[in-house]
Amino acid sequence: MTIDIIFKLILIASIFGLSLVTAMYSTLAERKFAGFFQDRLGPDRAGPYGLFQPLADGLKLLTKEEIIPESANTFLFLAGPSLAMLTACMTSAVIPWGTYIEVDGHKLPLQVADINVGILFVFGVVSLGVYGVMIGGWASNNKFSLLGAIRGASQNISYEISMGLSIIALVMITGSLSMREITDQQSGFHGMNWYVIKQPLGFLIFLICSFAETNRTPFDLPECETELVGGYHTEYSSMKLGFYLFAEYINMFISSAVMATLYFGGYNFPFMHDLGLSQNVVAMLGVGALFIKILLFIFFFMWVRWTVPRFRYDQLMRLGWQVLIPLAILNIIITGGVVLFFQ
Amino acid sequence: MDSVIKIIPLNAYIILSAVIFCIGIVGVLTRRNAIIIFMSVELMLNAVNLLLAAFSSYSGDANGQVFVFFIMAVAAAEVAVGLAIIVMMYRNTGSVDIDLLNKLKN
Amino acid sequence: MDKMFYFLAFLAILSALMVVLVKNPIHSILYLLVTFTSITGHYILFNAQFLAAVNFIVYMGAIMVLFLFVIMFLNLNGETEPQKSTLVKFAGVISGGLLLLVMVASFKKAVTIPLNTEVDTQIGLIKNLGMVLFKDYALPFELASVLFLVAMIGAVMLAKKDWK
Amino acid sequence: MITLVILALVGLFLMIAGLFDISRKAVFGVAMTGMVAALAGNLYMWDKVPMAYFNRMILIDNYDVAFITAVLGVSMFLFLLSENYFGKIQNYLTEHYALYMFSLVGMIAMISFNNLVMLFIGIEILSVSLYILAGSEKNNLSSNEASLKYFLMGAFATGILLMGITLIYGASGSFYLSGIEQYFTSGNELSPIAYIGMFLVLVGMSFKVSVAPFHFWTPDVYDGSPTFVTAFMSTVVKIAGFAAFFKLFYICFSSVIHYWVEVVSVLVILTVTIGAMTAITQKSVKRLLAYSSVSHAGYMLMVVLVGADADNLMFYVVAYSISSIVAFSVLMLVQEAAGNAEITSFEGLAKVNPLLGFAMTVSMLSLAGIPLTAGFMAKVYILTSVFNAGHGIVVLVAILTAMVGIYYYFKVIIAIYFKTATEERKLFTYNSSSLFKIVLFIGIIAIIVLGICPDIIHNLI
Repeated sequence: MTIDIIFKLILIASIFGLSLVTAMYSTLAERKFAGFFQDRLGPDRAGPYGLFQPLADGLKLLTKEEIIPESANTFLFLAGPSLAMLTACMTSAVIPWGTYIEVDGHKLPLQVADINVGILFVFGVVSLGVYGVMIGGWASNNKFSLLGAIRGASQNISYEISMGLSIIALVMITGSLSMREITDQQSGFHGMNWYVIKQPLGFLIFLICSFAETNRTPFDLPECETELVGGYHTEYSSMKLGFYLFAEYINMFISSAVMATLYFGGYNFPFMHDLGLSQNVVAMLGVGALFIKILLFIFFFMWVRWTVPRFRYDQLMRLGWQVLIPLAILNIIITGGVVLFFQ
Repeated sequence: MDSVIKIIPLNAYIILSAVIFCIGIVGVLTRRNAIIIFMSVELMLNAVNLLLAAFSSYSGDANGQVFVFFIMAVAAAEVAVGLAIIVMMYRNTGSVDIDLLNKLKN
Repeated sequence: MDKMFYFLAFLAILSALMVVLVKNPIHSILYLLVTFTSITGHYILFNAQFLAAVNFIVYMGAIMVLFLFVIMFLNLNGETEPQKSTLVKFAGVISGGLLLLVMVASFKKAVTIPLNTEVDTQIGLIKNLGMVLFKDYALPFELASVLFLVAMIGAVMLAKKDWK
Repeated sequence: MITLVILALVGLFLMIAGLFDISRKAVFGVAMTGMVAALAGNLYMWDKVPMAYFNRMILIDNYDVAFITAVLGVSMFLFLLSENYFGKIQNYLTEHYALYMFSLVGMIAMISFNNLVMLFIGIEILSVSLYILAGSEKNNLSSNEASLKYFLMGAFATGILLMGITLIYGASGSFYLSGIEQYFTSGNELSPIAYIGMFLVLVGMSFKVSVAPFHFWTPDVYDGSPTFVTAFMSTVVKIAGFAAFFKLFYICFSSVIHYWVEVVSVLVILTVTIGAMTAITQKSVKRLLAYSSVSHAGYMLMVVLVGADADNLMFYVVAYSISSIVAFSVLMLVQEAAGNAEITSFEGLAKVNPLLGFAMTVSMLSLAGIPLTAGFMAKVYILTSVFNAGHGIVVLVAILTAMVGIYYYFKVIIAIYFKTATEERKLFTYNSSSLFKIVLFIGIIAIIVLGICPDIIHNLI
């Protein structure tokens, strides 16, 4: 019993650490890629290849002066970024990071909580993510912030619907809401029976919606610099701003993990059970495979950011309501028909 | 993990929901802001939900929890319409005070 | 476990009171959010996982966001809300209190289901609820879709600006 | 069951039809055809063995068929008399029709429910449609107010009703009517939560059907809504509301009638008195009809009080609805011509337009309960059964208030026949098609025929 608890604690700590480190180095990667796409070098002063740049940035954010606007609602002003950070970190609890490792005959799953309604939990936390933006934007008492917050809210509400609908189509195939069970179902055909093959349309919709939910370009209207001077975080400075920026990168990391788990086989990798390796090695390799998938997704996020221009607000709404939702419903109907046909 | 239904008597839940329900009623009766009144109604509905879930769990009958599901669906529909009505009224009067309309008419 | 119950119950009642008492609508919403969170906690205590998740998604993720959205959209400030006369407030509190008194007094001895019976704690799981919902309650489920259609018509009809 | 499906599909069809450019007549035709088809599907169930559908979610016997027929028939009657209302809708025409269809779906679910979930969902579909319809005149402040008040009160009432349902479920362990009935008739000592639940259900339902003292939203809502919606709410919706109310109390709680009979009789006395007393001072015919509908709700509640004789309720709602709709349809025309609903607008109507004047007079006589009209027989039936059940005081109060009622109904009649119209008012044209005139005439005939030989409808169930 105790070994389970100790292991869970270690797991939680390491997941938390890993997401922070990934998020930190995502900032560097983003700037490096930006440099690459724009044919320039990117940060290269702090350490070799600019490797210490995230540390320097963190230090800068920590030591800058705390500014709280006089007309702002102090408590809510502080609650905004904290909520954003909290919701960003909560999802990682239900993601299965690997199969399980065996210590002294104990089976220790590499997942913090395998709850029965894992997908619903992820969905719920994602829908809570908007509070950080809204409360922060409102509490700043600045019209640009408020506009950004309102944009964020309407964007998140709109895209949540098609996200939920695309998940429903997936759940119709899996027959389960547990993340682990869904991952295990994808281990067939030498670990390559991925749901992206059965749900290409669903995956596409989910992908677009994750861009919108994480407020990444081309959906970064809540914080677009050119019209809203930074949107909901216009009034924020120092580490509070850091929290918002950080939460965005953690969100990106987590949604990559969710996509990899739901549609790309999670910790399954090709021929994982055919190599004749011991359980612990397979588990570790699985974790590695999952991380490679996640990093590829993160790269995709950045690739899109530096390639595609930002939507106009009406285009964003039209895409959400008039394209994605009908497509998602069509996807459900087709999936239902196919499931019935093969029953 | 021992379930709560073996330790806490059902009466505790009945009284808890009754208290929340009555707070909701008092909110409806004493406030003038339409949105707050509406939120008090949501409070009442949540008290009902909690009580239904409690009854359902204590008696091992799933019907109660399904009813909660329906109440949530209805609440969502009501919120959509209710907020639309409030927005419509705000457009015309610039306020969400429920007593203001009487004054405007006279 | 009983400590958990008392903590969540206390939190629920306290924040429910604050919803009604505070002036600023935004604060009301946040307190309502706390109430919903603690009620979700109660659902988890019942092992009603599906309800907990749906409460999370529907109430906290959709309904309260809509409330917050509308309040921000209309930019309502608490200071401008006119107050009801003290008499009306007093009457409201008295009537609510009386109802509470009657309810609590009669509930005190209302043990309907004996404690510690061996009940099925698995009923709140999604498989079980799905069976009941889609077998027994298929008709109300379909009618709920009619309700949503009505709500959709209403939201578009009322909240959208008229065209000429 | 087929009725429910047809109406829902017609509603959907109308919404999709809104995408295309379709003439008003065609839309009206589709809606009427849908209602006729639904009515036919409903009448097909008459006198069959009671059938349960969808795991006993709804159960249809003669009671349900009769009330569904009443709801559909009365709403068709109302639709036929309201071409001007639909002609004036600028935006969202098909959506309006769809809302009426969906609200009929809700009413049918309410009437034929066999499980409290169906009752709840039915009430909600109906109420949500009505909140929207009440506010459908978006630029009219009164309409906004009606919508908002109706919505807040409706949601509040829903909360109370739900608490009642929950407590009854807690006591009896079932949402099915049969399960609840079993619990109440078992003879065991009832749990206190069952009583509280029963009273909360009573309060919630009273809110929904506007029984005093829970009627305070009614005048503002009925006055502020578009007149057609008021007519719809005070007739069709009331039929459905009382059908559900009676069914619930008759099946579930009649075995413990001694616990609530006094409460309900107090409600009845309050309702008829308050309805009549406040109607006296009204100057607007619309408001007068709103208060009169409160007072008539008192009579309908008497049937619940007696706890038997559903055919009395049936006869009363039909008589009241036909009379009321005739009055409302005349009111709509007068309101359109004169621009307001004041009693003075009716002065000299008999000379300017004899048919409208006569129709209004007959309907007022029927609402007041003057012999040879349907309203009289309806009151006689109900008061006799209440008297036989031993509620002498209720009968006494009802007769006294009916006399008061005669005063304010006659105010309108006097205005029509014994006052002369101003020169300006003589020139008013009341736009009505020949279809309208025929249907109105049928309505007048129906009121009188039902008053002379009531057995056409009475004793059916």
